[in-house]
Amino acid sequence: MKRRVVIVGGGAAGMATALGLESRGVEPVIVERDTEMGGKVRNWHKLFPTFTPASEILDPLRRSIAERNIECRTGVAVETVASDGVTLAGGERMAADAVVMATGFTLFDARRKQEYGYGIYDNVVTSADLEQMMNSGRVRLADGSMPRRIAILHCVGSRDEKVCQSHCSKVCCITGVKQAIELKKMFPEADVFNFYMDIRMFGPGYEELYREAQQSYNIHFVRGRISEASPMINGRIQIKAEDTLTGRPLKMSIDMLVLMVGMRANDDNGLLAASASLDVAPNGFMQSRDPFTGAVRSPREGIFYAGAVTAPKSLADTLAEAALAADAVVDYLNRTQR
Amino acid sequence: MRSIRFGYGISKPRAIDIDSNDLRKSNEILREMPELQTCIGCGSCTASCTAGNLTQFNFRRVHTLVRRGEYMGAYEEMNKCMLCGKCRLVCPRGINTRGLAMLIKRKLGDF
Amino acid sequence: MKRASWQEYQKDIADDKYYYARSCIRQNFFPGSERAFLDILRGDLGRDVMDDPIHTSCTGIGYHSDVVPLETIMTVVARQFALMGEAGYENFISSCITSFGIYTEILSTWEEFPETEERTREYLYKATGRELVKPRSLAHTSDIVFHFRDEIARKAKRKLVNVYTGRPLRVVEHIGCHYAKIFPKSGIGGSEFPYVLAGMIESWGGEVVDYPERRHCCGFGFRNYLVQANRGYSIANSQKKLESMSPYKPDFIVGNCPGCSMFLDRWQYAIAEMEGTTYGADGQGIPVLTYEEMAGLVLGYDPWELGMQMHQVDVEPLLDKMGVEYDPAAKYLGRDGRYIGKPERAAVNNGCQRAIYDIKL
Amino acid sequence: MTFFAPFTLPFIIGAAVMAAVLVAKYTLWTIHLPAEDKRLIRRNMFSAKSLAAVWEVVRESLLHVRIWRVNPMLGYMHSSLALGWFLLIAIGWIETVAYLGWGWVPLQGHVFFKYFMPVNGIAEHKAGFEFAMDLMLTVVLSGVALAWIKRMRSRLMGMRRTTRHVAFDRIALSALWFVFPLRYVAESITCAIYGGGSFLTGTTGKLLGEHLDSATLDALSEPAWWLYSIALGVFFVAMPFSRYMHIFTEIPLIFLRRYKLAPSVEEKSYDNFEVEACSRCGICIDPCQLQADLGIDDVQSVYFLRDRRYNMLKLATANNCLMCGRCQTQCPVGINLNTLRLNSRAKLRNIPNEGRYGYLAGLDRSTGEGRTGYFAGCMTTLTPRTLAAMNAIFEAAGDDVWRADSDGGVCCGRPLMLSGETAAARKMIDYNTGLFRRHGITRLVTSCPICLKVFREQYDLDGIEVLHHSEYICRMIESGRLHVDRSDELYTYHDPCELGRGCDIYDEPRRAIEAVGRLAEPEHNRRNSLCCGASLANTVIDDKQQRRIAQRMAAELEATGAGTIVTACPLCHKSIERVADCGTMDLAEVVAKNILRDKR
Repeated sequence: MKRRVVIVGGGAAGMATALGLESRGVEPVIVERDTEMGGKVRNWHKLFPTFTPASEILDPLRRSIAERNIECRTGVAVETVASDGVTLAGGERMAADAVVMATGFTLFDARRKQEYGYGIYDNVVTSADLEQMMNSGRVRLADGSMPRRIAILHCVGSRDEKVCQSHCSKVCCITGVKQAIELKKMFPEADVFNFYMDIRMFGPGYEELYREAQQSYNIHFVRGRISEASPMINGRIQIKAEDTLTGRPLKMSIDMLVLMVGMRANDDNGLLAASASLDVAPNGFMQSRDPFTGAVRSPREGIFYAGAVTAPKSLADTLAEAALAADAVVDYLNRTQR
Repeated sequence: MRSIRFGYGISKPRAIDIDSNDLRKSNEILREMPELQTCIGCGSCTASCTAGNLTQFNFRRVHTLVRRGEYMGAYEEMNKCMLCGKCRLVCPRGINTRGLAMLIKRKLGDF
Repeated sequence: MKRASWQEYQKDIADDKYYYARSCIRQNFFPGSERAFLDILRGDLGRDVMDDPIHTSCTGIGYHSDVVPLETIMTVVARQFALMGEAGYENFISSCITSFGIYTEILSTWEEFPETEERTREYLYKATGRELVKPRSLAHTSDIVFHFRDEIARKAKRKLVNVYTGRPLRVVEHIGCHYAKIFPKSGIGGSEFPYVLAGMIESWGGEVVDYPERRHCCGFGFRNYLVQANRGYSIANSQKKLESMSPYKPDFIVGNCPGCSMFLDRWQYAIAEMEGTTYGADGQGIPVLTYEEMAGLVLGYDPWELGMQMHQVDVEPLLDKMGVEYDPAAKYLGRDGRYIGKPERAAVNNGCQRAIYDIKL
Repeated sequence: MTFFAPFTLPFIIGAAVMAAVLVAKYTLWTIHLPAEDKRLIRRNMFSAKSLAAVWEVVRESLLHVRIWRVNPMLGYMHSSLALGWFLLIAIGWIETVAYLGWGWVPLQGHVFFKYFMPVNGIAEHKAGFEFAMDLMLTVVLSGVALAWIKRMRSRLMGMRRTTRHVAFDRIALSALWFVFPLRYVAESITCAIYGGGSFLTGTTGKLLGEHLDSATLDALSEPAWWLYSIALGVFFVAMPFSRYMHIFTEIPLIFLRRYKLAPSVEEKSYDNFEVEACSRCGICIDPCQLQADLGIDDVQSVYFLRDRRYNMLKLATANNCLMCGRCQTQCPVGINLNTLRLNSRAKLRNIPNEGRYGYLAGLDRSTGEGRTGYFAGCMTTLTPRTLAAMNAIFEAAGDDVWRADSDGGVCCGRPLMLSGETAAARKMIDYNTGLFRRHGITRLVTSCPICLKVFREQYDLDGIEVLHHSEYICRMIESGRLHVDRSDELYTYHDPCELGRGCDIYDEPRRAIEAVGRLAEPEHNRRNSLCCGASLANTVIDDKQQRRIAQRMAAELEATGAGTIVTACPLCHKSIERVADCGTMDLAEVVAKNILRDKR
């Protein structure tokens, strides 16, 4: 009989893991809380650093899941996990030979940094909002006009003790650069300013994109964190920061403020971890067995991790990890069969 | 030494000379408040500063210079601080900035 | 520190028949040095040097202080070259680093922008009726001494060695900025590791001191010195160098630039008066020599003939160390043997309280 | 009768030393009182205030009513010792008078009456006196027993922590513990020899008499009285230098307080009365969140006062306090703990530097025009939702508003004050006062309770009504100028320290919330509400510690089941928002959200 593995979460990590397992003769079942498969990438427009449309990655994944008749339970949340299955909301028990947690992350709620005015002033948007606006094909200010000056603020909800998020979300630096270029392409007349604390361009092609943003798109980079945003009489937003490289306070009026919201640990991590006695890292993400060879294994046999459930990751890293997780699961199943 | 009126003095070097700077006070400050080393220089404190909004006072610059052993004028600058505490509310590293302002004044002042 | 990299920056130096252009500053502050150069080349080395009484200042100081326009200085320089041509020479040598820099810069400008050369010829002809002749080779006089360093060493009466200890004298060499910092290829050894003075020192038995601020400017800086209120910046740069070299306990400083030699010497006086600090042994200043004076001492010239009584920092302790015989009483006698008076006592020569010479590295 | 025996010497010397020290201390303190304080005393001394003070002395120094209220067990302990001992002395004195008439009897005659007159002739009252004395001794001994228990096992007394003491305290404490047991032993032996005594000493005496022969009893009698006298003497000598100084000091303190003397931002002689009136009972330790949440246990008011009294106060101790005022509300002696701490900081830190804040000269960044002034406060610029809500409220109420600091104002001065930089704070106070006056406002509204407190206490703003925005909003709603819609939403309210305990504003915010929704109270509220931990008064604890305090406090608020935590202070707002899972709103936001526009 085919062995059955429950994958919690139907985002990129969950789907890629399922495909990996299916191709090796294991029967995966995906449980997705949302009514639709695809996870966070669904709302993304284009991907860094290549500007590949997100659908180009997601559609083949979804198509393969459908073609291979992989069972997907959507619209239902998982309440407890164990190495021999999961319990769904409502009490239904799904038995399995192993469980993969691919529950991803929660986006930081920018309203918690109210000094940036998200949800208070028009035209303060998050990076996720901007992707959706680009998806809808219309990026405009609230009054329908085009922005002339845009500020992009990095590290919103990352590396910030004041919102209890001390970790680096890793992908926002490059997202900030990507979105700056996209905005500049849409509004060639506009000035785009990126406000950063550190620019961390760790991935392949990232540094190059950063350089391109500076050189080919004339995007301004200001080293300083915006401390507050306030409304102006003409409807624009005034922001304050220190231009730390000149050591002087900086004030400017802008039409649009884009907040690079960070990745928080999934809100459900605590409950799920408690149900299976798993460890949660101090930043709330799930703790792997070890960060080197055990990145996709939980400390408990039979429970595996894939993707951003363990730490902020780019889509590329997530997909790579999904393949690794499938490998680890098959390896585990073979071992326990004997 | 005779007193000759040269009409000029020897300009002090602009470079921060760690070798010749006396880091004793700086070390004392860091010992009392080790979290100051976690500053990543994002400038949030300076940007939100109530006093900095009204004058040239730059908190980040002052405490960075003090850490390097550049005490000249730091006490006077620090005295521009109103201790209102906004900076402590915005510091992403959770540094006790108000305590630091008082500590610098205490260490570099005359009391 | 021995470095081979100086050999990458070599230049052709003519062997004989030089047209000599003098330095404004040196004629005032180190007149003995230029005299010694001529004596050494003509007397000791038997070379032909033309010392033309009708050449002028290159106006470099005016140029760097923004009072002499480029066209003017080009014309003045063209006249010098024309005089050389008229005298039948083609190897131009300059006693001044500033001038050397100017000549190098202008020759290069004419190369890059031929129209400026053409215009200069025209101005020169209109103003003086002379014809510009470009020199075949251009060198600084320290290059010439460097060129003959081994020949001088062979004729040396004494070496750069401490006669009491038998150890080589420790010498700080200071190269003028305009020697090779503007056109690295114009100097021996280039701008980073100029070898022109170091070569002489090594050939004559001394030891070159390599210290952190070796490449730093002496602080002269033209406008920085010429405006009195800015001199604090000028002196601060000299002080930076002196503070940096002092722990190495140099026996003397040698310079190839008129301004540097003067300022490194005179600022020691000013610093001692202002702050009570000196940088040499026993609370004294560090003697500052020109390369001609250094060569002269090696060749056995009388220090007072070399004009070393014109120095601010007394050179007697150095002369003693080198075993130079001299008549202390003759220091302030004029050429006619009459007493010409003596400077007031200065802190830099009396032994100061605050000496950083003894700092342990 | 001479009423003298050698064993009374320790007692006599001790009592004399104590009396001398007490007189010297009180005299010096009184002489050094500032002229203003002396004037207050002269004016109020012969008024009903003195009578009220007498009554308070009885209630507090003898009965300890306030401690009873906080903790009945502790209350009994204190009043059994105080009242019991007082009555022992009083009844003992009456007894002496009853037997010997009004003639002069030296002090030791009263105290050791039993020794000097073990048997006497007036039998009709004897049993009554003996009974009364034994009863009081029993009461006192029960108090001593409780004190022992408290020292060993403070939790049994309902206290998590008890105070750690200095050497003088330990000497006095040990002596005090022995005084009454020794008296009990000495009197019992005397009873055994001569008879008499009541249910306690009499019974014990009988028992002793049955088991020991008279020679042994005779041999024991003298040493027992010696020991009793020594214990008393030691206690008396140590007393003025120990915490027991509070026994007497509370009395002048009650009088002075009735005469309207109070500590101020500068240290003064009056503070001595408050400092030495502290009994170091340790009641202030438990309410302290630094202790409860962070385990910091050497900075609480009791230790602060102790260190200050013995001149060993360190700045780090003085600074490590949230000044939330929770201890002050529970202090049985009613000591102005916050003010004393503040003026200690001022003494340790204040350096009048004339050159400071020169940049304030001529500054005016205010905008708008109106009789109502709005001073948002520095922190409020970091809670722009509050600002937006206040704008909506002012507009809906139809008030024209002059905004003092919309483009960045000058700090109110309270933070400097809290750090002991009184002279520097004075510059801000003068600046802002001038600004308010210049713009002719008649009402000043602020969104920051920290500013509110200093406006009310340190600013001279006659003719300008100073309101916190909660008061303003409440008034607007109740006067019908602001129409709001009431929903079913459940809110809970956090009392900011500076607003509640600081300015005594508890009801207005609640009335405002109840006008727009339902209110659930957390476990600690009003005078007992918890501090958010971010208090500007504390410059010692670090971010993680602040967070821990906030977490504990937010957990209590979340436990109410309310969907939104409401507060009325930008600082509290920030620190709750940081840790709470449910929404956090300022009072103004909650009201602004529910404004009915069309009804205007």
